[in-house]
Amino acid sequence: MIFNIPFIAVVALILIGLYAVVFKRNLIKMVIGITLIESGVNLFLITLGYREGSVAPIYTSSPGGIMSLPVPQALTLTSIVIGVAVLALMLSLVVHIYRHYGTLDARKIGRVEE
Amino acid sequence: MNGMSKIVKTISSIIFPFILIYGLYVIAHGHLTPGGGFQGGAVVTSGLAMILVAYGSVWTMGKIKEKNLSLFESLGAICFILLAFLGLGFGAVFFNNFLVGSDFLFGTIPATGSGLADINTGGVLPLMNFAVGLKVIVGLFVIVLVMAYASSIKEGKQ
Amino acid sequence: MMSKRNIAAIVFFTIVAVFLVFSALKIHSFGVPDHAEMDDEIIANAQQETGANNAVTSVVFDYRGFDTLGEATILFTAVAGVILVFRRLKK
Amino acid sequence: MNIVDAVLAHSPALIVAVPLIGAFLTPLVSRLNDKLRNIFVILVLGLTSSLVLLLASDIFTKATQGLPSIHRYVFGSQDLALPVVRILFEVDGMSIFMAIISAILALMAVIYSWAFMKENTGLDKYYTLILLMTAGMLGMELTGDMFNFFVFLEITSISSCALIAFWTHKGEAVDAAFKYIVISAIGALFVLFAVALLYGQYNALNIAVLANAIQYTFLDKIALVLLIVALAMKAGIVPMHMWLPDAYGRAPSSVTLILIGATQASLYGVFRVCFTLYGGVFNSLVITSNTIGWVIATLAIITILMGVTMALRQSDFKRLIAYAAVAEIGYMLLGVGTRLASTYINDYGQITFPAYGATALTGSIFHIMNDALDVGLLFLVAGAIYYATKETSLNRMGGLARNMKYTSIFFIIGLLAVSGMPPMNGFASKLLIYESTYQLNPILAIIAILASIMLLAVFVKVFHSAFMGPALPKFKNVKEVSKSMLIAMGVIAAIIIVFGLFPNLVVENIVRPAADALIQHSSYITHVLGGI
Repeated sequence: MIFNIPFIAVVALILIGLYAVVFKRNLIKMVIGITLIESGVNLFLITLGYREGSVAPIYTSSPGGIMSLPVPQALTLTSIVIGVAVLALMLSLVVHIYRHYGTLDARKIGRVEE
Repeated sequence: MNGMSKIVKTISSIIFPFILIYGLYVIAHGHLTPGGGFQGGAVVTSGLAMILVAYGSVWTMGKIKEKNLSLFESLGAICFILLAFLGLGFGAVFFNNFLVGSDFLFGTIPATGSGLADINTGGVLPLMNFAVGLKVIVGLFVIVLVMAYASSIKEGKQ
Repeated sequence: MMSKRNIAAIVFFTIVAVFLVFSALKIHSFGVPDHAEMDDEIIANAQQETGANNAVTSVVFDYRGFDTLGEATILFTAVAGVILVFRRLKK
Repeated sequence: MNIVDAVLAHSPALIVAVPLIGAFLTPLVSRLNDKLRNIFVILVLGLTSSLVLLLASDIFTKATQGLPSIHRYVFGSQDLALPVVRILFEVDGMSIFMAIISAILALMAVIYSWAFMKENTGLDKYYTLILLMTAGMLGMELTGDMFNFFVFLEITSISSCALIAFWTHKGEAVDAAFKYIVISAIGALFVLFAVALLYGQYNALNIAVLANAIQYTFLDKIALVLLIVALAMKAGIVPMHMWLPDAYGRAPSSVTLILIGATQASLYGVFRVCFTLYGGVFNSLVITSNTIGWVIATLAIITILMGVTMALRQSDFKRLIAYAAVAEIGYMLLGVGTRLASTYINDYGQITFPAYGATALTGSIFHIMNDALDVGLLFLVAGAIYYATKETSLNRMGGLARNMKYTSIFFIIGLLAVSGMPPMNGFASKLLIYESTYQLNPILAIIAILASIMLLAVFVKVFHSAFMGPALPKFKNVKEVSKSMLIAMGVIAAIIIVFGLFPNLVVENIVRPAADALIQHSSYITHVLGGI
C-alpha cells in the first residue's frame, strides 16, 4: 500500500506521547502522554497483522479470500484493557496527589517532602 | 454531581435498556460475530455510565452499594478461572476446551468454510465470554462509580 | 538555562526517536508480513479445534486463553487498586 | 503415588493458578471475618510455596544427575504442534530458582503483615493485591512466552503500584506510587513494542522459537536495546533507579518485601533476554559479548558506588536501606558483567569462557537470593521499629535495644549479611563475585570490596543511632513487636544463617544447576522445537 504510512503514524503517536511524558510538568498531561504511547503501540500491533486485500478472520458469512492475521488482534485486545487499567489507577493517584498537595505541577510535589 | 435535569433522566432511563440489550448481544455472540466478553462489557458499562452521569453519583452510590458490586466482580472472575480448572479436570490440561465436540452444552462444531452457524457452537468459549462480560461490566462500572463518588465529596483530606 | 535534568531528557528523547524512526522504516512494508505460518495454521483449523466461527475469539479464549486470564486479573487488580486508593481511612 | 506425579506434572500451571484463585476468593472470604481471611491467605501462599518447592526439588535432583530437567507445560492441549500456537510454560533451573525466592518472600510478607497491618482499613483489598502480585511475579518467572511475560509484568506493576500507595494519608506514598506507575507503564510499553517488532519479523511469540529464529538483524538490535532498557528500568539499575528509594522507602514494610521480589523478577527478565532469547547471538559474537560484558561491569561499579554514597547521606531509615538495595543490585550485575566480558576464542576456534566466568555467574545468581533475604530482613526490622515507635527518621531514634531485644538481634544479623561478613550468606556469594572479578580485573574487585566495607560502616552508624545510646523518655513504654512479625523475621534470619554456614551445600545443588540452565541456551530450545 502507500509507503508504510501506518508505521510513520505509529512513530508519530509514540513520539508525541513520549514528548508529553518527558517534558510536560502537569501530571494530567503526563497521563495523557502515556495513553498516547499506548495507543501508538496498539496501532503498531494491529498494522503488523494486516494482509493486502484480506478480510476479517470471521467465518460467519465471510466473503471468502485470504484473511488478516488473528493473533495481533487478540494481543491488541489485551493491550487495550491493560491501558484502561493503568489509566484508571494513574488518574485515581492524580486525584489523591491534587487533594494532598493542592497542585499538579510535578516540580512542586517533588520539592515538598525533600 | 447531583444529577441532571428531569428530561435527561427520563431519556437516559428510556435508552438504557436498548444499550443493555445490544451489549448483551455482543457478549453472547462473541464466538460468531465480531465482539466478545470485553467489547460487549464495555458497551454495557457505557450505558451504566450514562445512567451515572444522568442521575448523579450520590444517588447511584446510594442505590448500588459498591461493596456488593465487587462481590459480583469476584464472582465473574471465579467463574472464569473455574472454567480453566474444569479444563484441567476433564481435558487433563489447564485451559482445555473440553466442551468442543461433546454433545453437552455448546458442543457442536460449525461447518467448515464461511457460512452461518447457530449459537450452540464454540465449546467453552461462550461460557468464558459470559464470565469475562460480567466481570468487565461490574469492574469498569465500579471504577467509574468510585472515582465519580470520591471526587464529588468535597470534605478535603478524606 | 537548561537544567541538567532537561538535557538528560532531551538526550533520552532523541535516542528513542532515532530508534523508532529506523524501526518504522526497516519493518516489512504494510500489508505484506514476512512470515505468517502461525496465523495461517490458526485460520486453517480454528473452526474445527475450537468450534468458533470467529478466529479472533478462538485465539483470545482458546489458543492464547492464559493471556486472557492474565487480562481478567489485570482488570481485577485495577478495580482493587482504585478501591484501595479511595477507601475510608478511619475504622 | 501417582497423585504426587500428577500434581508435579501440572505444577507449573498450578503455581500461578492457586494464588490467582486465592486472590479472587479473598473478597468473599473476608466478608465472613478478618481472622479467617488472614488464615486463608497464609494457606494459599503456603500451598503455592510447597508446589514451588516440590517442582524445584524435582528439577534440581534431575539437573544434578545430568538428566534433562526442563518442565514444559502447554496450555490448552497436550501435544505440541510445530508452529507453536499455544502458550507454554517452560520451567528450567533458573526460573524455579527465582520462583523459590518470590514464594518465600510473599509467604513471609503475609505472616509479617498479620500484626503489622492490624489497625489499617481496606485489608481485604490489601491481601487480594498481595496475592495478585505474587501470581504476577511467579508468572513472569515461569512463562515461556514473550507476550505472556509482558502481561505478568503488567500485573506485577499495577498491583505493586496500588500497594505502594497503601498509606494514602501520607502524601509522599501516593507520589512515590505515581512515579513508579509512570516508569513501569512506559517500560512495559517499550517491552510490548519490542515484542511486536519480534512478532512482526518472525511471526512467533514463544521464547524458544524466537531464540531459534533470531538472526540479529537491525530490528533485532533495536528490540534487544528496548527490552534491556525497559527491564533494567524496572530492575532499578543505576541510570533509571530514581523511583526505587521512594517506592521502597514510602511503602509499608511488608509490601517492600514483595517489591524486592518483583524487582528481582525484572532482573530475571534481563537475564532471560540476554542469555536465552539472544543467547545464540551472544555465543557466536565474541566482540559484542565482551563489550556488553564490560558495559555491564562498569554499570555495576557505578551502581555500587552510587548506592553506597547515597546511603551514607540518608537520615530516613527505609530510604537508607533502599539505597543499600540499589548497591546490592550492582553486585549481581558485576557477576554477570564478568561472565560476559571473560569470553574468548580458544585455540580450537570455539567460544568458551574461563572457569572464573562460571563462578562469577554462580556468585551473582546466589547473590540474588541472598540479597532478597538480607535487604528483606532489614526492611522488616525498619517496619518493626515504625510499628513500635511510629518513627522513621534516625535522628529521633535512640536506645531501642533495651526494650526491643529480638528486633535488634535480627538487625545485627541483617547488618552482617548485607555487608557480606563471614558467618552470613552475603559473604558466600560476594566472595564468589570478588574472586572472579579479581581475575578479570583487580581494580573492579578492590572497589567492590571497599564499597562493601563502607556499607558495613553505614549500617554500624545506623545500629548505633537507632538501637544504642541513652534511653529516650518518649520510648519508655515501647514494647517488643508482636509474635507474627517476630516469626517472619526469625524465619528469614534462620535461612540467612543456614545459607551462611553451609554455602557449598546450597551452591552445589541449587545455584549451580540454575546457572547451568541459564547458559544451556540450546537445550532450552530443543526442549520446545525438538518436541521431546
